Amino acid sequence: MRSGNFKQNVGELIALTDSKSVATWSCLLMVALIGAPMVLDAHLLGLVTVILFTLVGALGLNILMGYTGLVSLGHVGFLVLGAYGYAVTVGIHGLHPLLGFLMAGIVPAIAGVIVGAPSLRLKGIYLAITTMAFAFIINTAILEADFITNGSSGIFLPRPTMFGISFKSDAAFYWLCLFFAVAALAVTLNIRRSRIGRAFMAIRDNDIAAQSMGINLIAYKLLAFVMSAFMTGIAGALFGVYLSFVTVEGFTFHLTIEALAILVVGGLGSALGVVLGTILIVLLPEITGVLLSLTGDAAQEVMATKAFEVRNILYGVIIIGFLRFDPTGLVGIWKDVQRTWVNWPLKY
Amino acid sequence: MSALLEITNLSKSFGGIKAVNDVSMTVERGQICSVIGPNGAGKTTLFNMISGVLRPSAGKIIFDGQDTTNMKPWKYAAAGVGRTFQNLALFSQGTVIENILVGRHVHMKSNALDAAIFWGRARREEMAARQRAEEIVDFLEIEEIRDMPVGGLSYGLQKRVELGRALACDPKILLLDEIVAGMNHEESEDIARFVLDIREELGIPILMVEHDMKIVMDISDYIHVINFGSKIASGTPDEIKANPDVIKAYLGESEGAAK
Amino acid sequence: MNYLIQLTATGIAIGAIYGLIAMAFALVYKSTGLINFAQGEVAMMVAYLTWAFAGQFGSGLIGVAVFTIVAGMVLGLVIERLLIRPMMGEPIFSIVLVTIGLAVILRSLVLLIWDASPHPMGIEAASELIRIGNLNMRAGQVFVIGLMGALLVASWAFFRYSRYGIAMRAVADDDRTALLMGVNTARVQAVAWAASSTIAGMAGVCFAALYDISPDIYSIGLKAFPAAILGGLDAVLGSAFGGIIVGLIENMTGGYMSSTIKEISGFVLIVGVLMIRPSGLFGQREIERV
Amino acid sequence: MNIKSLPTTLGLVAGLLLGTATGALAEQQGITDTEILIGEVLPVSGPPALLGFAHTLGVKAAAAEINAAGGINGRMIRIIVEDDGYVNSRTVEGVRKLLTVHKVFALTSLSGAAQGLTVLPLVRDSGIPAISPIGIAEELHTPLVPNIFVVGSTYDAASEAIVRELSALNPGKSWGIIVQDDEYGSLTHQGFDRALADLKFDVAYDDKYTRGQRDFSSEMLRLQASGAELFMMGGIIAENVGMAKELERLGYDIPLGSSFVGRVPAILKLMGDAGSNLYATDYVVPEQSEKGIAFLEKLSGFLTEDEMAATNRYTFTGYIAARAMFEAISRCGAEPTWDCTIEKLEGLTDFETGISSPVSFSADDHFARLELGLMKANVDVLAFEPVK
Repeated sequence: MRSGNFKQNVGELIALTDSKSVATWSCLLMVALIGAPMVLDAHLLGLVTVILFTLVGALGLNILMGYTGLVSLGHVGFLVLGAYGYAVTVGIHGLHPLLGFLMAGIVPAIAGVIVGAPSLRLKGIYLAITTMAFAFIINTAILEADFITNGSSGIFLPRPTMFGISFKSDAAFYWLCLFFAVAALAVTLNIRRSRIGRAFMAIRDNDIAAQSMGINLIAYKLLAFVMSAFMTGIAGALFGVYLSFVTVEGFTFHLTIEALAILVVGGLGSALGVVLGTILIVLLPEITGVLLSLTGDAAQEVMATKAFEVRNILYGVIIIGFLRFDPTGLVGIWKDVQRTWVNWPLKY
Repeated sequence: MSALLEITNLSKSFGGIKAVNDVSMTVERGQICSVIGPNGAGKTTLFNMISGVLRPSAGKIIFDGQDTTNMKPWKYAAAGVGRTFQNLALFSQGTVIENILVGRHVHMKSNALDAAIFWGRARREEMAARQRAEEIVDFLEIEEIRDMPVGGLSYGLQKRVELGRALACDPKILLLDEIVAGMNHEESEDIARFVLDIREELGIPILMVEHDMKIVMDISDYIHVINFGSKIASGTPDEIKANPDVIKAYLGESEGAAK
Repeated sequence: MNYLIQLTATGIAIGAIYGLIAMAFALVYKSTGLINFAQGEVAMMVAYLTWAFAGQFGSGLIGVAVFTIVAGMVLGLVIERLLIRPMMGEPIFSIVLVTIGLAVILRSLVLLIWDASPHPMGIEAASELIRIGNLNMRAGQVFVIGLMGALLVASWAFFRYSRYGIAMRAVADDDRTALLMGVNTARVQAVAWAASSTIAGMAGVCFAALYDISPDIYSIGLKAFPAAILGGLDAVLGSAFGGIIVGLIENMTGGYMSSTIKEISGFVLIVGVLMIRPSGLFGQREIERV
Repeated sequence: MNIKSLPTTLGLVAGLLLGTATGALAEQQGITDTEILIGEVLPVSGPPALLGFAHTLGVKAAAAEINAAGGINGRMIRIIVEDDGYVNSRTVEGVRKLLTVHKVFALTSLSGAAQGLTVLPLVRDSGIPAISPIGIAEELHTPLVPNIFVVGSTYDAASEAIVRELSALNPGKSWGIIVQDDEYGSLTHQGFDRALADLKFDVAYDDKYTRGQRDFSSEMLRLQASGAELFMMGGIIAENVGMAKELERLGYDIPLGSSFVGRVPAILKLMGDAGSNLYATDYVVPEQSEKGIAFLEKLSGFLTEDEMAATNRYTFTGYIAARAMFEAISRCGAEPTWDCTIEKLEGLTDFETGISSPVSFSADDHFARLELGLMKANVDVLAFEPVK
């Protein structure tokens, strides 16, 4: 067993980690991530970029579903609003990208209040359906409001230039996404260890008791919706910039399912889990591609025309598999491995 | 100085059934006061009204000089009402320390933005809260389990954490709803000791609902008896023991059966 | 006037299909307290199986009908046994997520086994034109309205008189007590799933017979959602009426307002209904409230 | 995080980046001594596979034809298809992969219109010669993109043409129109509006439906009630089928116009008799024309029976695009480069493929507009035939 669990002051108790090695490895990982564009080819760099902005959105959903326990099946609605918030500001009106990112957060956040309002009355499945309805309604609203949104024509989004730095190259855009991902992760972890995060957890685990501890359920549920929508909106803007062209069609209901898969696979309510889940789900097509290339010709023939279907079936199987056999998700597995490692060779 | 808690003609009905009917009582500062009565007598409903979980159908609650009858449910904690629940109501996925820290919620001010940055005010406040939580951990002798998720703890320990969570609110009164129910003898003794300590060391008055007559009689200063939603007696433990109405209502059936 | 009658007739016809799926939703909800997010996909799967069967053995109406019922029952039982029963005791939310996973799998399976193009269902009788007074209806439209009427009566009788129906009501009210009273809750749930999938499957086959079979017909599940909510998720009969109402409202908005509003009218409606009456029009069970 | 080391690291990283500079793609990528690699991104799975797969067959046949004749200056053509399922983000991934992992020499499809727009910056910045026969969005050719070529016709032109042609056949008749609530729908409406401005016919019915809608009972009832005598169906496949069948139920038999997008045999099979009054305009010849029959005869030499069953108009358009691209590459001689291929494409004038009007590009116009012809459904043979 490792020891050294002595604290000098209260400050250490509330630090994100008390382990030297975790801190060291995090720093090393950070350096590696910053340097990644030097090493990775364009395809891999693209994949990591996708992981990074997906992470921002998944962390956003996690605040709502993982921390606060409010089910949303309409998160793609916040994603598309974020993308449009940015696209209308920057792509149509040519305003500063920073303002664009701000709008990408604020517009969904306002929608979050509107969608969150039912959560004051509805719970569980009913709330899930209301949020789903929202996602459908918002698509129609964007298409109909063509005087604001260009309707079905979509909006072109050049890669931004901010503070004299152009994010046009893949590497620069990658760093932009890295910045947002790290910021989102930091915010998530900070929220989790603050009174706000504990209030969310309290509402999730026992709302009556939470109320008796002085937590205003209405305010905090709405706050969870707002924060979640804000972060998801930022992810939507990054997604839009990545695609360089924003249309409603680009945001299918399938994205909601992918986000759910990320949370389930990673382990609901854990930031580390969201990171692991995002990596696995984004890389899933690559992984299946590699796995199937190892199999025989017959399988490869199927892959040639049915790759997408095979991949989707895997999504489903993985979601069900984790729910059924390991509800703690990848983060649970990770912790088991860690425990084994730390305690080795003693079993307990 | 007026009584800490003053309840007048409080009633609550659920669709025609009167769960609490015209109950009046007071709790003095520094007192350990118990509410007893058979199952379904309306004790928990009474508690829920005092702590804002339920809204009374009629009557008035004056707490610490303030009319709290129709206050928003989440404002009771700040007003100084701390409570535990009959069935475990912990935040099961949080750790012990996190549960206790939730109790500090009303004494903290940092908003979402402070929390997201976690620097300056949020950090200072968090450290202060943590300090207070650690004191409570020490007081309740649960240092060992501080960082464990509460979901996996024994029933007795979970109850103790719940007590800690209520204490963290710095309550002016502590409502304990059947806190020793389901505990073994040893655990009950521990809790009784803590309850006395809370009054003696922290000076917090206590109002409790309890079935365990031994504990009630041992530690209470004053007892109210409720049956079918109405108060039928009140007095010191000795007075209650001798009250014929109480014996009839409360113990009557079992005595009758014994005869 | 004829215009209104036409709108009403076709609205009821499409509403009957929504209503059937909504009944399927309600059956599962009533017995297990969860929403089967794969309901539309189950309907689609049964439709595809039936289409494959008809392609192989001919599209005789009785054969198709029998096969639809068998396929629906088997699919329901398999899903219940393989995916739902092992999850018993887990949080409802986890089981709902399982059905979402199932939805993804079924959708992809259809594309994997068959192809992505629309095909004629091959049940000629469904497209026969029937003239009733001033209006032309497809035989399939008339049939589905009749089918729903028949199922309404049947399920009313089932819940009123059948041992399983009464047991199901007991399980819905309080599964633990029902268990103590000697009700085999697992079997009741299996029956509910089988019945639900069969009814959904019938709806899927009717829809495919009227509008061709294609891999996007699962979306009738999404349309039936509002219907089930509107009627009250725990009210099997109410859900069926919810379907008719949604069908009518769609057609009225489509006929008098605009087509784009038509497609979301159901969702707009339920957001409104849930705000005012969270248990739906016919629902009884008190919905968890804060 | 060690704060002190951060600026150093960033500086290092920035320095390295400048050193490696962008535009790292080698110009001769995709060419070996024996092979030329051609990439395509388009949907070969999911519902839109109906068009994507048919397109690949056209390109495959064009390649097989060239390869059978000895290849392009001795090099065999090999085609790599990336499936995007018509999902924008996957189109981006697909093109990225074709450019950097497979390192193809040229692209013969940029998927649909919205997908093409999504990958436009990526393709433009890479400089690879690309031709887009499916996605024909204005932004792909105007303003001119140096390395992107577009062949075919626009949705608005197609809808304008059909409205003009049907109005000419049925003078003085009023129109009804319904379009999908997306870019395709709004372009269809634009074309309709242009014809309207010129011909000034009556518009009795005008509506928009939501993508994916299946039941058109209220819409078609409104159309009938409006008394429209000609109808522009702005749907694709399932929607147009739904409308036609609904009109059949209502007993409202009027000429139906549709654009080339859903003009595939499958639609006639689904419509049955309801499709007997269906017209379309297209820039490739109908299957039931002399040239069409001859072309299908030629295809059967390169494709299997199953593949032949999957052919449709997108096989024709894919073939045209691929032939134009291959021609330009072969005109570059033994050492083709991207710049040369683009130059030769710009020099392509009156290039005949036999299944459409001739293809012509120029240095200041990368859009080869092909002539649209009117055709009518023949439900007995499940194919379209020219209208004289």
